Amino acid sequence: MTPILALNGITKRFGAFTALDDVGFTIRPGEAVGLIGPNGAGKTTLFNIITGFLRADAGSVRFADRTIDTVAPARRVALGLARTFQTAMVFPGLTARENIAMAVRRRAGDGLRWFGGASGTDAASRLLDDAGLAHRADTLLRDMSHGERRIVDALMPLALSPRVLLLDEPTAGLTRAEGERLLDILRRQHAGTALLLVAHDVDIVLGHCDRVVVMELGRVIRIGTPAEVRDDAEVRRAYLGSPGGC
Amino acid sequence: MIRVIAAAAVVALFADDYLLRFLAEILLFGVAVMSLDILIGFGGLMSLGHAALFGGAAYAAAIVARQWGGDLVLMLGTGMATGLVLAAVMGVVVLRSGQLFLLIMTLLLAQMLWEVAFHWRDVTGGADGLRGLPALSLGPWALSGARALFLVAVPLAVVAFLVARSFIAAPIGRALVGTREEPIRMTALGYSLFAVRFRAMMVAGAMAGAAGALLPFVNQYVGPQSVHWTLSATLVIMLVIGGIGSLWGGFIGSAVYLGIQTYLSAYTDRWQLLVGLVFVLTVLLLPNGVAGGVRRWRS
Amino acid sequence: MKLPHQRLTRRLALGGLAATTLAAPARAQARPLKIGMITSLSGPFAALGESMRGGMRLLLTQSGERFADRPVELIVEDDQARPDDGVRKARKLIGQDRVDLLCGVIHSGVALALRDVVTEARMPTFLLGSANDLARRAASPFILRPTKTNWMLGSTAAQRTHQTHPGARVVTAASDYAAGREFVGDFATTYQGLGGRIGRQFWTPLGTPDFGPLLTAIAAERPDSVYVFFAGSDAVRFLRQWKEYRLAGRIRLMATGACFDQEDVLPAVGDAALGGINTFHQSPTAPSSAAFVEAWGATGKGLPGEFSTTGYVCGQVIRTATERSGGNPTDWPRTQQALFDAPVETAFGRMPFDPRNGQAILDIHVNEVRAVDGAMVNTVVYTFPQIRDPGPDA
Amino acid sequence: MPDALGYGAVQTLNALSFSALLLLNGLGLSVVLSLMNFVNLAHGSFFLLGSYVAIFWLGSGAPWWLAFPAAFLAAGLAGLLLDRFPFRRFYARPHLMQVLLTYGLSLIFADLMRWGIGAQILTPELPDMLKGVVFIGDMPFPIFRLFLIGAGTVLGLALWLLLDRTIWGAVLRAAVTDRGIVETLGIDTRRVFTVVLVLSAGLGGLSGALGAGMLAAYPGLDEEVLLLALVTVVVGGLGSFGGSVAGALVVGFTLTFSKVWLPEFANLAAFGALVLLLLVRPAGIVAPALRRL
Repeated sequence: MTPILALNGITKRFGAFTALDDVGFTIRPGEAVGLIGPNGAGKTTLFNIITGFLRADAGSVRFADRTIDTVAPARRVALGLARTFQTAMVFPGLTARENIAMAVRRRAGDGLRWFGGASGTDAASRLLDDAGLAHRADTLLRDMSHGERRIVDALMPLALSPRVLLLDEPTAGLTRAEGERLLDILRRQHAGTALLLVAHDVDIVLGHCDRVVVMELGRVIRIGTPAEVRDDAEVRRAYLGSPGGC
Repeated sequence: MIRVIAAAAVVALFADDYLLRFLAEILLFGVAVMSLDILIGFGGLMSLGHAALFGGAAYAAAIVARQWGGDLVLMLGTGMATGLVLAAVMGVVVLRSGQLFLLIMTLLLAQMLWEVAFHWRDVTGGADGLRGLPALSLGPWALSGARALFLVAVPLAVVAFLVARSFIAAPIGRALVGTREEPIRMTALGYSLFAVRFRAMMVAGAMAGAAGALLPFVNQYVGPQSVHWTLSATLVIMLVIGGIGSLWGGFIGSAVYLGIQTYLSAYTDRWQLLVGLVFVLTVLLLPNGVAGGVRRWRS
Repeated sequence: MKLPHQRLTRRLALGGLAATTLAAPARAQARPLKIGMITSLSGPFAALGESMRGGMRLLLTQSGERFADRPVELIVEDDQARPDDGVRKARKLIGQDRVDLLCGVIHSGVALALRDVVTEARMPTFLLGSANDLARRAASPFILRPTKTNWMLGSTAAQRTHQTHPGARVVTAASDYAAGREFVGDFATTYQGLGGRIGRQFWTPLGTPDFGPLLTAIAAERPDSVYVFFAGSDAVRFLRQWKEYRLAGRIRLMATGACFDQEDVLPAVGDAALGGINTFHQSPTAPSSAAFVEAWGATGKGLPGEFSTTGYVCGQVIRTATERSGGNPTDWPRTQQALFDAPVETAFGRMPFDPRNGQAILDIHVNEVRAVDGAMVNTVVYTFPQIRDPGPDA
Repeated sequence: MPDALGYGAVQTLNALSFSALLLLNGLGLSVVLSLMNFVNLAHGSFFLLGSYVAIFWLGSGAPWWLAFPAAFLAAGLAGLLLDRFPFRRFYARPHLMQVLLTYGLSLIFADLMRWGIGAQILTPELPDMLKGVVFIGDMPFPIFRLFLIGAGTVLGLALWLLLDRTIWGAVLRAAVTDRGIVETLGIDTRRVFTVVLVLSAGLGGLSGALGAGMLAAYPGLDEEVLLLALVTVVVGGLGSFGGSVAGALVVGFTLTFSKVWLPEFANLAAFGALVLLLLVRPAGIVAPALRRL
């Protein structure tokens, strides 16, 4: 099967510091790929390059068989490439339903309309319902708990029905149980969506992903199935330390 | 709404000419402040050049009126068109930058318009401005009296308010709030910040333009002060006192400001101190202005 | 003496004085004559506006707050030097305070904006802005103008230059707005009409912080004489920098009176103004203003400038109008006729009114700034008697 | 034109002296903006206060050169009081609220100064030392302006050394990037911010003292100066020292030479040029690195 997202030779320097060095891997449709590596490995920089918030110095990003290196971030979303951020980026002054409806309307092409078009609230309610947050639909995000905000944050790109979803630390700050539930929702909701998942909690990554990419100091050091990665000596040295550690 | 219309009718019947004209001016300024609220309150776009849209439309209306007469429909059309054009130019230039850059860019652009108005004597009358305007008219009726002006200003204010409210409640309005609260997330959701903000700018321009078009007829004069940045700052003061983010607060703000200026300055030279104090106290104690205070007190 | 220190305490004392005068119970008798004054008490002309109000107040105090035995009530409103605000204030005075007469205004834009408003309201008005148009196209049967027009100063400056330095090559420099264009335009037209040569014409934006570039350009031109119009802070900066760049003494400087205003500019620039020539309808050394200068000085404010004198003269004219109309100046055709019939004696000298446009006919003085006891004083060196604006003929 | 060289040189010096004034003025604003991310629209009030203090000082007969520290201290003290209340509460608020608060305060200060001092225009009595003139070719140039250029350069350098080359500057910059870490080192960041605000206000007062010789002092000057400072800082690019210098030079030269070459359209041309520049470089001449993401 042809990959939905293919990275080839991505390199990025900040001054003398090389953040990414010849990074390349692919993601197939519907596949869940985990991305792990210690702090400074370049995971977030890579996210920003894939989604267009940063421009790579070299290399190319191919999405659904076209090169998208010069496509603006907002346009990449329209192509089906959605993301979250390391910290929850929600609209604190809007209700949970409105937060998600913002994405729903964009998906439906109604986001900039004044008259006509769907309000997107039905679809948003359904998503919240699925996530077990129906009772909080009319609460302002600023009045919600951290965990609830994270869930709304992750639901927003989901509402875009993307073909690839990049999740940057979606479970940070959540309890293990909350994190598991969040990932359950994600996997259940988007049977067809490919995932690129960064998480500190290695068990979560290994438990939910089909393949895992391990990075260190801007380079990919190993790509394999969770089992392969778990058993890899180099990965252990670089990152895992002891099994389950972080 | 019925209460508003009833109140307006009572005022129109009993108030004297001076008061009616004063109220008409408050309403026109209120519409301008409301349009600024769309930018600042909902879009987070701090503009110090809003007077360019408001006053630019006033100039355009005055110039057209001297040529072809002061037909109300023609005036509103001219004003809105001018507001739209100026807002489009300003939008294209400033909306790529944010925060302080936006503040300075709007200021510089508006001051460029002021320079033009101030120096292009043949068309704008230069520093002396334009006077000797024909009366406002609607078909066969002359609308020159204070009562007629008031009766034009009230529906204009009501319609502007309804338009603004529908804009804010619509998806585009929500998107505008989104770009203020979390612009990066909006981009990540696939919204073009420019497209959202530009639409807000156009709506604000058309509204400010419609109000501005009638201003020369209230004062029977238009001069370069009406495009000067200090008027932009005054609009911001009115907005803050009235309440950022609460459309109708604009009318409160313009009433409070013009009221202080008009009724206190005969008694004390320190009226500007008072305006400053009211302004700062509003920022400190009522961050959402009088309108926000009223809302909080009600709930 | 550039420090306002001493003046500050005097000012406070004076403020107290004014307050007590205000608080004195108005002698109730006839219905008081209500006079509305619109002037700039904030914004760029604030100091001038305070002077104008001060001049008017002084006259009222001298008159025992009564004109022709009728008590006078003065309501002063601030226009911030903004036409729209001026219009609103005028409407308030007319519609709400129901004043009998209106007077004041410094900014010509405000004056022009008020023109249609007072005409429509048929409100007798003594309008003090000085744009030429006020005596020409914008003249109104309801407006009398007990002050100069810009033409009066510009054209006399040209005549004087021609008188004393025939054939001099004159460069002009002025603030680029209506007043500057009128002063310089009238100067140039008159001067060229007399056969004079006009060199480059420089224009600078209103509120120019740095005149260095302009002064360097003027120095490079090497003209015989420069004719300038600047006012307020622009005048202060221009004159100080004129001296700093060593142009004082090398190039003859001729200006409109406002550039050397006795109250507003001279105390701030000191000897940088020394030797400056200007044409003005006001001078503290003009014989006609001697009594006023003394009375003004007695209040502790030093020598009066244009606007304190204008405020005072405006009061004098209104007082005369009240007297000649038997205490009822609102009977406008009669009042107007009474003022047209005979000139009014004012601190500006004998002041006839031109019946064509209600414009005062004025003596225009040529002042030279001289040091008198260490202070800079506009000293009359020549007088053009009874200058009359061409009015509607222009 | 007999002496084109001298003419060009003097016009360049004119631009430089104006730039020096813009730099001093802009630095005060830029320090709080770049280090504390605080927009202070009351900065013009510090400038005017400094002007008044210097004018009174120079008129009092006390040693003239002390006028500048006096203006610095007076404005610094005002800054200290304002830091206590209400600025401190707004350091962490959005720019919009800071803009509104400080603009409102500037209205109050403007009227208070007008009340206390009056509306007349005041100018300082310059010491004889600074009254002279030098000739370049046969074009005169005032020594006071050379003094301005010198003062601008020296103060700019001193500030740069202080912020970029001392441990104190390092602490300051660290406090901006990560407040928490600096606090764990036992440094009270609140006090650090207070010091920065006092320094900024003092710089405003000092530039007012120096600027009074060129600009005079009167109500309304605060606003004019504030706008120039804002434009300088924004054109230069927020948050960098080099940016302020570049901004001051660009604005100073643009305003000066637009007057030389296009006197009738000076402001229009200058504003247009600045807008164009901001279009080409939307984050100013020296753009700092992205803060977010």
